[in-house]
Amino acid sequence: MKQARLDIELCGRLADACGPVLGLAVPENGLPVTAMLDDLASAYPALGEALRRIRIRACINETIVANDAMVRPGDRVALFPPVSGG
Amino acid sequence: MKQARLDIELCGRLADACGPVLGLAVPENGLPVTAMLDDLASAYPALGEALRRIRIRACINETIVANDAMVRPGDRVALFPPVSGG
Amino acid sequence: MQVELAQAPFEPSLRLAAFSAALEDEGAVVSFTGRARGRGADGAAVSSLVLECYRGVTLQSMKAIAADAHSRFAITASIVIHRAGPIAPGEPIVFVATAARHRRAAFEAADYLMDRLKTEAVFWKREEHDGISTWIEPTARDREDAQRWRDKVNDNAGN
Amino acid sequence: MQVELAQAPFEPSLRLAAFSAALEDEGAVVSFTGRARGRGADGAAVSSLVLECYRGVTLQSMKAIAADAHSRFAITASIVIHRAGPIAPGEPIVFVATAARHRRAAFEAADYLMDRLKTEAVFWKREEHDGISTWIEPTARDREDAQRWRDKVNDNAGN
Repeated sequence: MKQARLDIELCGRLADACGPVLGLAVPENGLPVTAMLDDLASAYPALGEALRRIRIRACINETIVANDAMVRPGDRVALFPPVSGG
Repeated sequence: MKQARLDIELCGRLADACGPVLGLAVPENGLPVTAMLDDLASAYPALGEALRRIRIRACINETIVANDAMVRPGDRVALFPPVSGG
Repeated sequence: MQVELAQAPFEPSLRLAAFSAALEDEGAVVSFTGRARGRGADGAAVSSLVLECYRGVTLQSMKAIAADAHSRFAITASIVIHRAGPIAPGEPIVFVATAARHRRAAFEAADYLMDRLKTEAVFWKREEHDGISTWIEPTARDREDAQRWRDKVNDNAGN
Repeated sequence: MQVELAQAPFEPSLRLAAFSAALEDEGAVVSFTGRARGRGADGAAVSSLVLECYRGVTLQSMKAIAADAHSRFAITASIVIHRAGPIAPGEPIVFVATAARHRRAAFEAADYLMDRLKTEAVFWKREEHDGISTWIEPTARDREDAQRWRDKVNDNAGN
């Protein structure tokens, strides 16, 4: 299956391991958030530990989504650790 | 017994009946607040009704006092109806 | 702890600026401004609110309330300014500010100061409208609000 | 209802002045200012507080909290201003003001806004001291404070 590159922004402490933006190869017709998190953990093992330890919310195109939502190439994707509040 | 004149300030709605300052003849060696209130009610019947109807606190020389406190000529005396707060 | 009886209009925002500028490492500042309303509880226009006070006794009553707030809450600074005399609609009647390391103490102390000032400060208040003067007493709500703090003392004593 | 994300320092007293000037017959104005502290909870010096935000999502989270305050309390106006980016000790982090006919609603709405902003607004916060950066999470106290409003809903539902 054809693949496309997706840039994923990492917010807060998630950026500590591998920096604030990571590239990931994803299927051209997209994948669910849970699969994207698994792929990201495999591609960046140092980040993988944080992803397992911390409760993550995914944000697609400025909307926080459920973990079964689909991520598609071209989406603006970010991962949020728990917010700290203002 | 020798008498002296005492000016009594009436605060808030107590001034409605007879004005904000009333003169009263008092014994030279003073009298308790309760006796002063009775004498005032007799001297100014229009005020007397308010004095009976409203809970009054006496203030002598800028201190709120109990009703058995003594009032003496030369004291700065005021009568307070219940405060309305700020 | 700063307590003032003001005979003329004052500007709450300038007082907040001065209060905040004098703080050290406090993380929280709460302010309350009470303003004279142009309409009474019955909807009738109010042309003026008049607050009578009595010599040093009124200021003393305000200082006692402020001192109680400092002994009861973990605040590090406070200011209470209260107008006396005739007050036009829209003008500030009272301004309270509190500062604390954490916000809970600052909120509670400001709330407490207002509840007690509204029921216990030595003022006699009247509204003037259509040439008629009406004496105002604390509302049932004001008394209930002030009662909350006494209930809390009792709660604590009971535990 | 005015909600702003500020990238540069702002002056709370000027914002209070503007907010108050735009009011009509409200009797009560409450303000809260949260300031960056120069010492952390452990007493260590903090050289800077950094608040990360994320695009439109942070402002949206603030607006949702403000809208909830308006639907829950009898307030007629509110303003919420929140800094993002690096904040020096003593600088304001957040400013909230509420106006209402009566003071209880103004106090409760400001208190509620702060409790929810401190736990739910989309920020990630770190303190920098001695070249070390430490991520900050809401404290147990912040979570308890925010929980109070949920408990109240449950109380009401139970009666």
